Amino acid sequence: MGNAKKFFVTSAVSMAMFLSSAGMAFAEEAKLDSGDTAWMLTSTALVLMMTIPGLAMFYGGMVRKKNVLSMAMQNFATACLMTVLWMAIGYSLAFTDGGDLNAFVGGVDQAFLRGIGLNSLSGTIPESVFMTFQMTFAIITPALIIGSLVERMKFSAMLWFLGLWSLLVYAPIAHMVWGGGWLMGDGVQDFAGGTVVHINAGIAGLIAALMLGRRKGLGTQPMPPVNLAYTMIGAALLWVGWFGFNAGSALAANGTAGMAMAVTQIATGVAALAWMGIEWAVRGKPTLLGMSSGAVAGLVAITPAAGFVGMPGAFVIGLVAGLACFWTAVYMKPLLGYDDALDAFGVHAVGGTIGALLTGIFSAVILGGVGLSTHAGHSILVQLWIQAKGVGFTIVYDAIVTFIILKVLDWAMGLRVSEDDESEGLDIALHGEQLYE
Amino acid sequence: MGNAKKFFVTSAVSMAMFLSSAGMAFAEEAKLDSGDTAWMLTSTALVLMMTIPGLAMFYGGMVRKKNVLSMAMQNFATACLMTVLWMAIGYSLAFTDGGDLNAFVGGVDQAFLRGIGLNSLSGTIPESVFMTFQMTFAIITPALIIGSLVERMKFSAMLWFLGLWSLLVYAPIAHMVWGGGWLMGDGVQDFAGGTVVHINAGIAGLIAALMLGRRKGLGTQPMPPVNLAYTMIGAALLWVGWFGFNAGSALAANGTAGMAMAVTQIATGVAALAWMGIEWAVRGKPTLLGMSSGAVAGLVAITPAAGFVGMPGAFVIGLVAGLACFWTAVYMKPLLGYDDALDAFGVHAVGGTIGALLTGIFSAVILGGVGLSTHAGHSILVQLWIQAKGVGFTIVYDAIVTFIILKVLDWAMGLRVSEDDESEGLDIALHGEQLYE
Amino acid sequence: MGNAKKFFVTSAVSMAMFLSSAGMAFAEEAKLDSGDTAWMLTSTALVLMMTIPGLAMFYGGMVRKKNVLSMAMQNFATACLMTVLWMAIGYSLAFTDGGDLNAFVGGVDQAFLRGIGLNSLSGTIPESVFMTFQMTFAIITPALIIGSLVERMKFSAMLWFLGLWSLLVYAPIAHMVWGGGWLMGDGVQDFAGGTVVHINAGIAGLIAALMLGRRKGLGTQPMPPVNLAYTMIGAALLWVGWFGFNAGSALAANGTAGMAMAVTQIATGVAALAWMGIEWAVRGKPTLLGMSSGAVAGLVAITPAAGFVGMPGAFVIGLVAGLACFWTAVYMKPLLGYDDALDAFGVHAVGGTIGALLTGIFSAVILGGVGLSTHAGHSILVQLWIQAKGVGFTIVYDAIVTFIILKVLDWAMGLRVSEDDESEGLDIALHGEQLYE
Amino acid sequence: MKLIMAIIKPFKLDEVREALTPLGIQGMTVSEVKGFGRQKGQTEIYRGAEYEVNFLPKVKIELVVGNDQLERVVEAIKTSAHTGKIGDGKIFVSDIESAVRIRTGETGSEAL
Amino acid sequence: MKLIMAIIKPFKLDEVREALTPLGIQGMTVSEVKGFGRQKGQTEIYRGAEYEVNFLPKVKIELVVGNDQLERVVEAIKTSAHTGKIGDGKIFVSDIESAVRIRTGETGSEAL
Amino acid sequence: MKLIMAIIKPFKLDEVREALTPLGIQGMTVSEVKGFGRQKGQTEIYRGAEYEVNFLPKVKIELVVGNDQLERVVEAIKTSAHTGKIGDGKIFVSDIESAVRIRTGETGSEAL
Ligand SMILES: Nc1ncnc2c1ncn2[C@@H]1O[C@H](COP(=O)(O)OP(=O)(O)O)[C@@H](O)[C@H]1O
Ligand SMILES: Nc1ncnc2c1ncn2[C@@H]1O[C@H](COP(=O)(O)OP(=O)(O)O)[C@@H](O)[C@H]1O
Ligand SMILES: Nc1ncnc2c1ncn2[C@@H]1O[C@H](COP(=O)(O)OP(=O)(O)O)[C@@H](O)[C@H]1O
Repeated sequence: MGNAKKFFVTSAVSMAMFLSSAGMAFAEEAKLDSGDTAWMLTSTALVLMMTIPGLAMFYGGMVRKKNVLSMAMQNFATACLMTVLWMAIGYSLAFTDGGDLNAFVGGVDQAFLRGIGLNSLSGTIPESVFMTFQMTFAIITPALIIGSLVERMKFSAMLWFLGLWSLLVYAPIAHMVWGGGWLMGDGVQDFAGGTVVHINAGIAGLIAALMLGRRKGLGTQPMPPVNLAYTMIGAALLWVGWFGFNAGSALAANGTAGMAMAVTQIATGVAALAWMGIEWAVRGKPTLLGMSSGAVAGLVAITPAAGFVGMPGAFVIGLVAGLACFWTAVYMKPLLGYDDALDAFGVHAVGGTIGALLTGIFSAVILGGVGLSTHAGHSILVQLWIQAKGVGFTIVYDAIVTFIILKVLDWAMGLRVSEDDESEGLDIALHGEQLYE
Repeated sequence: MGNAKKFFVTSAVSMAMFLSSAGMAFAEEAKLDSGDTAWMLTSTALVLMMTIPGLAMFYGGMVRKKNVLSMAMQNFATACLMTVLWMAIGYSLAFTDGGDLNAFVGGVDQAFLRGIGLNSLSGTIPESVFMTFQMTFAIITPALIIGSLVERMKFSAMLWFLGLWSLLVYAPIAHMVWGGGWLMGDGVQDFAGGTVVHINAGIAGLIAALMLGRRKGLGTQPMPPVNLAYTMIGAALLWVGWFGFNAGSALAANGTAGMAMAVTQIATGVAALAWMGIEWAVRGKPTLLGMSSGAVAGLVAITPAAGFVGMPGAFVIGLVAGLACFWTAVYMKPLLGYDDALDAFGVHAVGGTIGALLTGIFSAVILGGVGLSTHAGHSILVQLWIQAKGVGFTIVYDAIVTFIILKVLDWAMGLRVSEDDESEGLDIALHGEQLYE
Repeated sequence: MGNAKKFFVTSAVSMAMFLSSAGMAFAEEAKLDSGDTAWMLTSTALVLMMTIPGLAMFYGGMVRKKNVLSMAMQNFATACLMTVLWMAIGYSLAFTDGGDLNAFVGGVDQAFLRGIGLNSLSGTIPESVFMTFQMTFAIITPALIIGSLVERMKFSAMLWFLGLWSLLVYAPIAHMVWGGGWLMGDGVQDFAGGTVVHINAGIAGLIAALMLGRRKGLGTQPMPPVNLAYTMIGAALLWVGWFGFNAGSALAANGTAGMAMAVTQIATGVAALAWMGIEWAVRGKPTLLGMSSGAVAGLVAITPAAGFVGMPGAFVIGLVAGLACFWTAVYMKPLLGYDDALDAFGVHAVGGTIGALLTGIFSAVILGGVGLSTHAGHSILVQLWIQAKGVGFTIVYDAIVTFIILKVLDWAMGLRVSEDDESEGLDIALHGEQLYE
Repeated sequence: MKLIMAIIKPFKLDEVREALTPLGIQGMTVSEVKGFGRQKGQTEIYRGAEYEVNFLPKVKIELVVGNDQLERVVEAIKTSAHTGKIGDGKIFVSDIESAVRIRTGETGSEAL
Repeated sequence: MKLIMAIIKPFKLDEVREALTPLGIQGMTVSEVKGFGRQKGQTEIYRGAEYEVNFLPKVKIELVVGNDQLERVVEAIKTSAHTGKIGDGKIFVSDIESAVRIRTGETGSEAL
Repeated sequence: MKLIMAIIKPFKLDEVREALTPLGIQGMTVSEVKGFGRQKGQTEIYRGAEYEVNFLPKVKIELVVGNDQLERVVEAIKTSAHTGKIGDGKIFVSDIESAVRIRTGETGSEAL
């Protein structure tokens, strides 16, 4: 098994660990650590829970009654489809050596998980666990995009879109940032997926929302959410599961994981209060949907920063994310008129960008962080520039490829359901079911 | 404390570990491993979550509104009752040495958990954890049967039935397969409970469905599910919790647990897609209920195989289970006319049998597995025969004893509620509550 | 970093460990243990899950439809607010050395988490994890009080009340019992928070219910719960999460954690059956709400005892709690006429008191426990007296300070919403949202 | 034309519908309502606090028929909704002046 | 016989029912409806996107009474449902030609 | 005064309301109902067990208007609720004897 990969992975996502290995059993020769393995098994379960039922409920509660099952179905089906694609080829494309193309994408050596056996290790944990943990990331990222597609996209087209996107966008970006590609070499700090997961999903969502067009009746008919308790459950399960997402990205049960968990909690609390507070101030009432959205915005923004920043960073990132995402979702979206129904763009792309950039500032030791990327010079400005490069490249690459995929699919099969199906609702029209009578 | 038990237990459920101990701290003299303990504490919580709220929601969402609380109540009460019975005597019957009867059942030495103290170990984890982990299995197995009893069984009769069944069927079968009984001696491979849990529950469900008779109005009145979002949440929590079920059955945080988790994920994704796909093909629409059912079918089928097979096994098991359970639940059930309302038989017995048999094939090293049972000869055919013996014995023993228990209860107290109570719905009639006004 | 604190903490909550360290890797010099860390990361996630979505659903399902979102909102906002307050000052007040005032409250040295870095340890786990774990306790305790405030308190007043209460009541009591204060010195045994969490919350709830007055229409209008499935989900998630609460309070993945989990499971099952049984006997029908309430009563009562008692203690504590809390909530409350809507007092204060006192009995070795507090004499009576002192002090201190806080707030901003807002429901009136149309 | 408004027990709905089909009834409108009457409500128990539910779930059928059909339809509903137990419900008849089918604009009994 | 159809504020239902009991009213049928009228809807806020809800929750009571009772019943409803604030609702009266009690087959005012 | 009872397709409600506003209609009452008619129900699929849903979701509008307004209102509803596809629904008109506005006690057409 290629050690290169393991080295890259480990160094990318837990750079911090190296700086703080005092007092920890550091694996000089690869050796399984049962504690690290226990935490990563748990984290994997937590991250899966984020998509099903977490995201399915969070998104599902916000659509109209006639589309809630289709929403749940899209999340569930994405979880299943990505499982198969990741096993087949995604993992290999993201985390193996890509030879000549290694700067951009991995190879096919581990297609169908070739070579992962009982004894394969990845750092101090079994490779099977590392692979499954990463699989849950490959599941949730396309699932986040669904928030932009709701109430109008064909189920078949959605499966094709997200399937292709995961191979053509997610896997390469994951490789570039985490799997040994050029952004990693450049020293981009992305602890748990600010660029790879959130900006990536948010931009794809925006493009898709623009290409699909607005829902029928938007702006003229009220579109009340089917059940905000579902949304609250979803937001809460996302929060809980995010501990696996962020603290799990330490790939070990150590001080980095602990700090990642602590800053995640703090940034989230601050962001939720920020969204609630600004809403209360400017619109007169604090809402549950606002507070839940704020929490998710905080979770998103702290994601790239989690293992790198300290308490000050957590506080500022949470605050800025809560306010900025509120502004995007509530003021900018209606202004620009795109129908990113559940704000995949407004929360994930915006929150992810804020987090990615602020990571470049607050990872500085002087600001309470664990230190800027060792690959970079030692100034904050340099790191900020590297971060911006990572963000910018992701946005451009993602936007272009997403556009092409959707164009092709539109030509091949059409993206949108018929007007009648949209009126009737996707639950009955596409799935022959309804939430309740 | 009898070491025999510990030896049996360890060797039965994690045979694989022995074959792959390289690089692991192998407990030559029993010594607590905090990592293994951490994972088993977590797994216990996950498996409890499978029953409440997992199964309660999965089943609850599928019944009519007037029976949804009774469904939740039955699951909840089963969780409580089994907790007490397992403490009182079940654990002892399943996991201690039964002396002369040891081939079939354990003894009473550890009734009321006698001898389990702070320092008792079971392998590398506290015995208290092993006992509680196994308790969660003793909870979910009878709870699965409830899927066949819905909307018509007396609450009191149900408690008696499941209580007796857990002592007369579950505990002995668990002993035979995992606790040192003859099937274990024979070399049956059942990693996390294909026979002990799923076939066992499914067959008992079928017998009970036949003896209870069909629900009033079945086939003539529509019986719309109260809320399919509940079912989706339930299926998702089952999936997440099943990581504890399968990977936890390694009783350690090691490579076996990792592989068990990976193959669980893969088989489930494949099975869900298979059910969805075949449904789409033959009935025109893919449904959320179908996809959720497929996921559960996959989870069931991979259960006996989880620690033994590799990726090829996971794929095939998932595929076959998805298709076969679809066929049973959708075509065979209406044909035969039994009213196994929520398909405890169609999913658990059928899926469990498929998994148990295919384990005997795909655990072969040549097919990517960790090796056939060392007790058996080395051919796949021999192992397949052993597996079939385990399945067959479980079916026959379970069917007979279930039949007797229900006959006795029918005579003693009656199994079924009155027609009026059935019309009114069990929620109001038996529990004086309703879901909402 | 002050070692004093670490010593106190460790000795308070896991006294038992010292008595049973045989066979465990005991940390002579502080050293991170990855297994312990893995379990504590998991426990932190589990305890957060108890509040959101657990408690939000448990409480939310019991109120009327027009107030369900306000209920969820109050829980969610409490989680966010306490996160910030705990970071700012709460943690320091509870767990640092308070100098001259140390008997009663900690100091401000670790305000804003000063000094918690990547390498700070607390026992065998990162201090960041210890701090976050304790944060989840500081979240759920005030959240429990919400059960007494429902359907009539101003959102703003509630935030002020719970915020002040957490600093003026929770932090000091936590310090006295766990952080090195006088009750700890006295030898009070409170494993996971019988006094600190449950009695504390329950008494504050009672005072608040009395000062707020009864809901309009109570007794004359029916107040049907909006959705008992929500309550069941909530109860189940509380149960599952409580494993993190109780077994996590061992601060390690060891035999104490294992015993804590086992007795938690047993006491809960027994208490739920007890409530269900007595209800069935005296009122004719067993209810899901009753059984869920019983489970929570059992969880509450075993909390102070979890790491100290054995199976006999678990059984008796569960039984007494189930019956006594039933009696309080169902008979005493209507008799006395206070409107503790969701029984924060009836379940948490009563259950907590039962647990705290019985801990003083059943922790005796002769009754299957791990031993009475080493600070105390060796007789059960002495320990019982110490426990009673802890309970009594908490009640008196809590009641007085809660009363003062609420008086001041009533004067400053008013506690209760207008009659019109109460009629319309807080969801629309305060938050501009409704559960569904 | 006449409007027949029948309040019946919910589980009788399918039977009533089946009884009407042979009479050539091609349309009706159904709503879920709560009935208050002689029939005692069930007792619901919340945390031990029993309370009697005064309003029972019923189904209301609204059905416009030609004058000639009136009698037979009322009779059919009466028979098929009957259980003989308290709470079976009522049938009320009133006059309808005009009817329009929105799809075609047909009016009068053509519209039914 | 007359059909009284009253649209009232939901939280007034219990008061209305209590006001009718002394008049010997033994039955009525209630449904949840949405009302559109002079009363301005609440504003709901979803992700900051405020929208005004034009339809407000109301309760509709349908009640068939003998001609002699009509006046007293209308009066009782008017008084008990009154708050004086906009949106209190309406009472409409129309004629019922016949009534049947399904359980017994009684007709006319016997059936009420 | 006349009571107009219109059964329409749910998604047409907003259009109908908009069509009525210019006519000076200031109030109406709406309920969710299920319609049984010529329109075939959708097929729902549960665990493969297809079943046809005979009752389709419809919206019922109840609207009391002065006699003079009757024709224009019926016309407006007919036009705005029209899709031309089966299941568009019906409009029924009947007589109302009296009306009361609960808030003010006004009666007759003042009350509308
Ligand atoms: N006067 C009435 N006006 C309108 N609806 C009525 C009236 N009386 C009874 N109902 C309806 O009929 C239902 C059955 O009436 P009830 O008195 O309980 O039994 P029964 O029909 O056997 O006399 C009630 O629940 C109510 O919905
Ligand atoms: N012409 C009408 N036909 C039917 N229902 C009406 C009519 N006008 C009002 N309503 C009903 O009465 C309710 C109250 O009317 P509204 O105009 O808001 O206040 P008020 O009754 O104080 O005049 C409305 O919500 C609606 O349900
Ligand atoms: N005779 C009737 N009485 C009451 N409601 C009716 C009647 N006929 C039809 N309806 C209502 O009108 C709706 C539409 O009728 P339907 O026959 O499906 O189509 P169309 O209106 O195009 O003829 C039905 O769903 C039902 O709610």
